Amino acid sequence: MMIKQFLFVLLILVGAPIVGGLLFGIDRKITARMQGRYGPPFIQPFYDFFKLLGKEHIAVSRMQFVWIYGYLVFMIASLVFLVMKSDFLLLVFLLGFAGVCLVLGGFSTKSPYAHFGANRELMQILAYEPVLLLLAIAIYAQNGSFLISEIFRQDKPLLFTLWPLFLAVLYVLTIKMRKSPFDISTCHHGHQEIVKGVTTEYSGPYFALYHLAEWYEIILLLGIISLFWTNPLWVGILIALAAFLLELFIDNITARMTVGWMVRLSWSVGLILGIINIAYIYYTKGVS
Amino acid sequence: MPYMLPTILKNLFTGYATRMYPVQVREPFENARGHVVFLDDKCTMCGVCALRCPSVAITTDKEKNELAFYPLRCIVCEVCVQACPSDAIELIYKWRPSLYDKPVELHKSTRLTHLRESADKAKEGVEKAKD
Amino acid sequence: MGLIQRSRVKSPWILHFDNSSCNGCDIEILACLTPLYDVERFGMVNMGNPKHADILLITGPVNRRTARVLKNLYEQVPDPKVVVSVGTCASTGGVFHNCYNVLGGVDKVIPVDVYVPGCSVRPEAIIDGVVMALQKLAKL
Amino acid sequence: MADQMMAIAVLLPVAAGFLVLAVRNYYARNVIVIATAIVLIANSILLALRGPFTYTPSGFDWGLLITILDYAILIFYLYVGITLRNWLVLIFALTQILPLAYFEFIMKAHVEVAPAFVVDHLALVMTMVISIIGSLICIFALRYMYDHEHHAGIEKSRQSRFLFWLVLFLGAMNGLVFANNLVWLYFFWEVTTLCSFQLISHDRTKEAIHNAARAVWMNSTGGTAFILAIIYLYATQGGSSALSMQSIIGGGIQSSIAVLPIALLCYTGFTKAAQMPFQSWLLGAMVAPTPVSALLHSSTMVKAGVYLVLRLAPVYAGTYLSVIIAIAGAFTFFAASALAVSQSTGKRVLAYSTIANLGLIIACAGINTPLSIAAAILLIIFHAISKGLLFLCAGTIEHQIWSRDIEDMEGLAAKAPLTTLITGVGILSMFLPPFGMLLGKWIALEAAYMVPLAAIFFVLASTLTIVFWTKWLGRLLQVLPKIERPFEKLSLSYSVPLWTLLIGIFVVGMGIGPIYQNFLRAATNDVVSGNQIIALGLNNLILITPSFMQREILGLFPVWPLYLILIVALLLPLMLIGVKPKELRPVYMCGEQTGGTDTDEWLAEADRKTKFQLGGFYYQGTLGEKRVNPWANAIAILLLVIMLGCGVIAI
Repeated sequence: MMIKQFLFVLLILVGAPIVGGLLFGIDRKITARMQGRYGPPFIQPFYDFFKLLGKEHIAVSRMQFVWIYGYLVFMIASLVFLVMKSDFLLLVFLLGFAGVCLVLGGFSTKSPYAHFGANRELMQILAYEPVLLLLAIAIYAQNGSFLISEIFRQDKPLLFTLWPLFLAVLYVLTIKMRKSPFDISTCHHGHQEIVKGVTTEYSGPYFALYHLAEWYEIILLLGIISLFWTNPLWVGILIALAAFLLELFIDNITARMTVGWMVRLSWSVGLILGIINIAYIYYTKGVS
Repeated sequence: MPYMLPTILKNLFTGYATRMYPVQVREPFENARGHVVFLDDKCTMCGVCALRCPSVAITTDKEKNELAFYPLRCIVCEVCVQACPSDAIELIYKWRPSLYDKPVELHKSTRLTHLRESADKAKEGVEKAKD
Repeated sequence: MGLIQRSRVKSPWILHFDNSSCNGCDIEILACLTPLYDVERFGMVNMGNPKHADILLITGPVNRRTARVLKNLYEQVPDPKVVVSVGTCASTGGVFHNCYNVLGGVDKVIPVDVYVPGCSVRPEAIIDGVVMALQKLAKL
Repeated sequence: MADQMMAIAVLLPVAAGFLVLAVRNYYARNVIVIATAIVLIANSILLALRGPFTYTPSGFDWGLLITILDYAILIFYLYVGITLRNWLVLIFALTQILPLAYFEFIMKAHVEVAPAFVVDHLALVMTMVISIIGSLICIFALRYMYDHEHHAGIEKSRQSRFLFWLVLFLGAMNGLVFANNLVWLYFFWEVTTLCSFQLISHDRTKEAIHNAARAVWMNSTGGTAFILAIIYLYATQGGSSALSMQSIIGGGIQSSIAVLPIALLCYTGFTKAAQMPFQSWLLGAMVAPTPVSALLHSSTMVKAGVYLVLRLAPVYAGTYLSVIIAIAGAFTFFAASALAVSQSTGKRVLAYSTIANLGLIIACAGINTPLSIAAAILLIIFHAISKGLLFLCAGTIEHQIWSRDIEDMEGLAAKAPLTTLITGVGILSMFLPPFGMLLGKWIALEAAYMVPLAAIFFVLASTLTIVFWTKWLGRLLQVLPKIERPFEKLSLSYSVPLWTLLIGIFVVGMGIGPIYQNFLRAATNDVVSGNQIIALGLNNLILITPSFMQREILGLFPVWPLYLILIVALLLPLMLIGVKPKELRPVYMCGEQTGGTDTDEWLAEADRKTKFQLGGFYYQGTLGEKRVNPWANAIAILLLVIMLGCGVIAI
């Protein structure tokens, strides 16, 4: 049993970046098509990744590498938590630590652009973290446990009761995928107003690590979304993929917004959705 | 924002506007400033082009019968083409291929050679006639 | 050709630097990114940051002020890197060659790998130039 | 044996304090303080190993002594009020003296409460926190005060006076947590207020005295409420059991009658724990030398307020009062976290963070399930360690750069890598997994299910917490590219407390499983179930071990894997990744940097060399004190009024 689970986790850990990279390739291709372009090949992210691995090591400070490793490892750890069906709240905290690592990586250089990016990334954490924590609380309210395995044990999908939070999580997904209108701290498109935001000072292999972490992150986020329909799981995965496609549309029809706008929107709409949702669960289930 | 939606949907389902360049090459337009070529058989090494060139891409040496053209200095302004009295410079509409180094094109005017040869012959003829 | 070499050819990221160009060539570089030419087909992305770039596309003649900046940027690009001078002015100084503050072509400051002639260069020529640069990059 | 240990915990600091006051030699004083610290630490550990007991001192009329000292302290406040012409201090001193006189002379309530001291598991936890962390702070203060006076150029040393109050504080706190008699508890309560007044006003600047006076009058309102609660309890219940803490929490009084005095006592706890709207005295206390702040914030003073609210938890369980306390605490957690974002002074950030975390603890007490009580106790311990460490770090930094401003700490990693490392760990331990504070927060969120509004405040506040800590740590880390950074040398008096607390964070964090099993579960049970000691006797203490607590705290929070992740993520890269000099590049400055990696200059307009200037963001416009304070205070006062109103209505 243990070995089987271990192998499964290992499989996910190896498979996640491959699928994540492909998803990013599809993202670039579809985005190109939406813009009337031909677009790069699907495996373009892997070309980028291996090219970056082969580049020279250059550094600005030693600490920034520590933090990028932290970002990667904490991202992988959160994915492991998801795969092992462990505690959802802890997963959110680990995800928060990953974000903090990225911010500190930006702060640990004396670069104005990285600083700007880091400050904005911090505001992004401020925008998405409450929604994820509210989701955790709502799951607790619904199932009486933060455990993801408990979600799998329920017959009734979470989406039926948690649909307001589902909308809020889509909002989080836009922020975490760094899609317009929230490609604020850094983004996947080449040239942007703050150079490359929080990743400005990363280059070569360390930038490749950042990409790797992003691939894990996309799988993690889609995994969280698929938790909304776990019985059967394939419906949840389809919902997650649909959400992914929706993000591509949102990305291409919106323009970048300001940080303040993002936080205000998140703290008003996102939180109100969350509060309504939790209030609804309390109304239907009652405080124990 | 949603008003962009019809546009991107249209783009998504009606194909792409991209011209697949290396495979699919469009012929250059009429009068496109591609690059200039020197017709050695028309050139008289008069030096007018070198005088008029704004970026000193052409130097001429009539004594040595040598016209040096620096392609990387040429701004394809067509001044030399218009200035050449003997239509020895032509504008090609296709762009000049990229280069790994900075070459110098050396031209020897065949017309000048002919002229000189014929002048020499004439000289010889005159001298023979003198003799 | 190893995996990394192959990836290098497939994923050239560009840093576009304008010395003191008339902006003709810059417009053409941006034209390459438009749907009509779409250089992202070749994995080319226009980066704003030398630390992420592989290829420097440099337009315009070097003047006394930009020479310093150009050198700084070049040093910040991690190896392997290639430099493409785009347009006549970047290659030799072109029509600006004897301006009071112009030093001349880019190769006065940093080594140049590929020269793309033209005034201004056509997008196709830029693509050709980058492809030539990639052939050089593959051998590095 | 128990009475000697008890006496050591309470009276040794007093004796040592007077000794320190008498000794004028710097080194002799150091020896005394260090010896006291070691004895206190050893004593607290022995006490903890010995387990709970009760004790009633005999052979001397201690009650009379305490009454006399009570009046002495209150008359001193009157004196302070008159000399400073601070009418608030005067008024609130009078509001304490008059009811106390009524209680003593008209009600003639010379009650002998037996046992006078009850040392249960919660008290043991508290005394360990107080003795160990407080002692370390005293050791830190030795060198700190020397540097402090040296830097300020003070001729006549007042260090011995400072150390006197500092050491006395520990004794008062120990007495406070042990006391079972409410009148005695009130006495210790007043002693801590007095100590804090003396310590805050130590520098004798106008600002220091003003802030100290504010601390006194705010705490005096709490003291007044305390006396009123005592009088009310005595009048309605009568007899000695009315004033025994154990009988109150054990359900010895009718809970319907108890609500008003309990609300008053909770109000007292709120003032001491500097909950909104009383936060200003704790912020004002920041003018004091840093060891004072460290002591006030981590192990003593504010923890007394939290202790009182937590101790009373079983009495108000299941009432509306409980819900209001939870919401008020959660609101403080939220508002103080938001205010901390806008602060640029290191110590003020720490102060707001303390207020916020105390709010969290009080909210946990208000949520009032076994789980949340466990969370509160865990948070008290972890907060004391982490905050003690951070304040000591702030002091160390202050004595290295002579500034408290976060902006001046920019790039501290280059100047003082060791201090930065310790501070960094301290900061991370405040808000990130796997450290203890997060463990507490995790349990608190789980428990917060009972009070949804509190849960929403928790969510917002814990996110804001991330923002201000990360911002601060980021300022410390910002450095220029460089290879060699030799560690700076720290004086032993600085480094011993710092390293001890740093190791403490990891030891307690990693060992939380066994510590919880052997120690904290019992403390939780002591709190939740009221007076077990009296009901069940000392030796056959039957602990209720709710199985769900054991499962959820120890089974699900994977402590070891999380530490493993931390090591893999940060520690290994920190040790293994090296950077060679030739790999260093200057940062991206649009190519306008002046050259090498060792300079932070760039060429601005007209080729003028200019240094980079990077400042932090403080969001003054949206989260500044001026903007938030009126709202936050209004809501907090409203919550307080509702809280006391609950008590009044319940009659």
